[in-house]
Amino acid sequence: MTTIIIAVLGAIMIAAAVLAIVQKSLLSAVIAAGAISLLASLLYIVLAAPDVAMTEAAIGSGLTTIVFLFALNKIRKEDKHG
Amino acid sequence: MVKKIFIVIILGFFAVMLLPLAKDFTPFQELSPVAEKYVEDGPEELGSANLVTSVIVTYRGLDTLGEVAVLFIAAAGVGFFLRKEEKGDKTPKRGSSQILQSGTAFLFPLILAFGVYIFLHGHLTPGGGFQGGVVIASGMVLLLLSSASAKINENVLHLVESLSGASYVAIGILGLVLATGFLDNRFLDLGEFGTLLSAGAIPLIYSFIGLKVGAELVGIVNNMQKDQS
Amino acid sequence: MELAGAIITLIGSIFLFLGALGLLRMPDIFNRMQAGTKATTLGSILFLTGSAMAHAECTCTGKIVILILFIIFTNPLSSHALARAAHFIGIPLAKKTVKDDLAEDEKKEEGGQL
Amino acid sequence: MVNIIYQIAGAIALAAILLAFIRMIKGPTAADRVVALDAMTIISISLIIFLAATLQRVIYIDIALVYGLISFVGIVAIARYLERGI
Repeated sequence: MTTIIIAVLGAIMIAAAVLAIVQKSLLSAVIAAGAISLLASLLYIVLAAPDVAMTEAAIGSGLTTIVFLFALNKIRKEDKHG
Repeated sequence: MVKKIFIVIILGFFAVMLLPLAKDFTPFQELSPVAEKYVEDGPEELGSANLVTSVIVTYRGLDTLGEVAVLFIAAAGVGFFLRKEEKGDKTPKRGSSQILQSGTAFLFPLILAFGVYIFLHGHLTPGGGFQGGVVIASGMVLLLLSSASAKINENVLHLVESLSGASYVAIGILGLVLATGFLDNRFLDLGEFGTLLSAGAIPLIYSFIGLKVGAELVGIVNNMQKDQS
Repeated sequence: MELAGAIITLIGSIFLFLGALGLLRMPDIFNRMQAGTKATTLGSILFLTGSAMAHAECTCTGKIVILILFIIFTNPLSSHALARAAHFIGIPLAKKTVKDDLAEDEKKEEGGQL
Repeated sequence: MVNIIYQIAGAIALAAILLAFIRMIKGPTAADRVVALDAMTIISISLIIFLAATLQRVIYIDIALVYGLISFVGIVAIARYLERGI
């Protein structure tokens, strides 16, 4: 059972990482990075590392996304001003 | 096209190189001597139900102090480089909806209380000071998102950060004086194993770590938000 | 009791699966949002309730109740914010759509102000 | 009997994550991808509880609590970015 879960989650993680690289839109890449962190947290639970999983859950779900978004917002504004 | 073929060749080269490593991998079946000592003596020596916590806070407490210092330097760097001269040409932002504002007013205290729960129960659950601080910072981020005019009092932030950092070091020195070493948690009563008021000074140390990490992360996010003209 | 809990868990997981399937099959973003948030909310609530019933020996019922309350509080907020953003950036509706009340209301309001 | 039904439920939830991820790959706009991420988060909360019950560790529920309370902050942030609010 755990082997199947690890295989499925790992495959989805690799696919999400490829998606984050291939995407033209930067926002989509940020979203794919969020998905990677979500799946990594699940994988840490399966591998019996709850402390690491909790850290990944707390940081990956909120803070990294918003830091990326602040940077993207700044780029967008400077593009518009020329 | 040539570039892509080149990339595929390099990737294949890496795969061939790393394949023996994956094939010959055998997981460790027994613990190293240091880990064995921690596992055998840790619970009764320090009274913490979560062994990882006792390693992070006490046995390797000095490393944690260093990590918190690194985070402090990162926050200071963000504050230094994003220090903003007023430009004045603010682009108008779309206000948030009434539903989001009411929901934030309801959820914000809940998130703060949950963060406090996480770092107070660091010796019983997988949580700890760092996770609790991040949860508190997420609550503050929600506050900043819900209303554009929300201001965070930076003086309070700096006060909390400095006081908790100083208290953390002071507790470490207290352990040096009253018990056997720096950041030793046994100068307080160890209490009953597995309850909230146990494991000596570990809940106290984790509270200060949580407050310090939370204040630093809120400071980083606040600086970045002020930078969005 | 345990069998009932397992069956409720199974029903919840089927709701989760149908929600994900709706997310995949629906024609435009608002329909997808409706499948991807409503069905999965109900599914996860059923899943958690069933888990608490099937494993009555563990002392986790209180935490699971709190978790269900958290899901009920936070999930509508996120989907509301998403739907509002999708409306404002002007993602087109599916071709089969027959009525857009919000757009009509906004038009009426502008007419009233003028 | 109970265990078999429970494991089938977990397998179906895992398949649901896979389906939601396919929408994330396909999704024509970024908003579609955020909806898929939201659904994946909710499904993964259920999966964490499933793992906690299967591996018999009560403390794993705390991680699900963190996801239940914090995950929507990221979604709200992306939504506010899309509508030019931050």
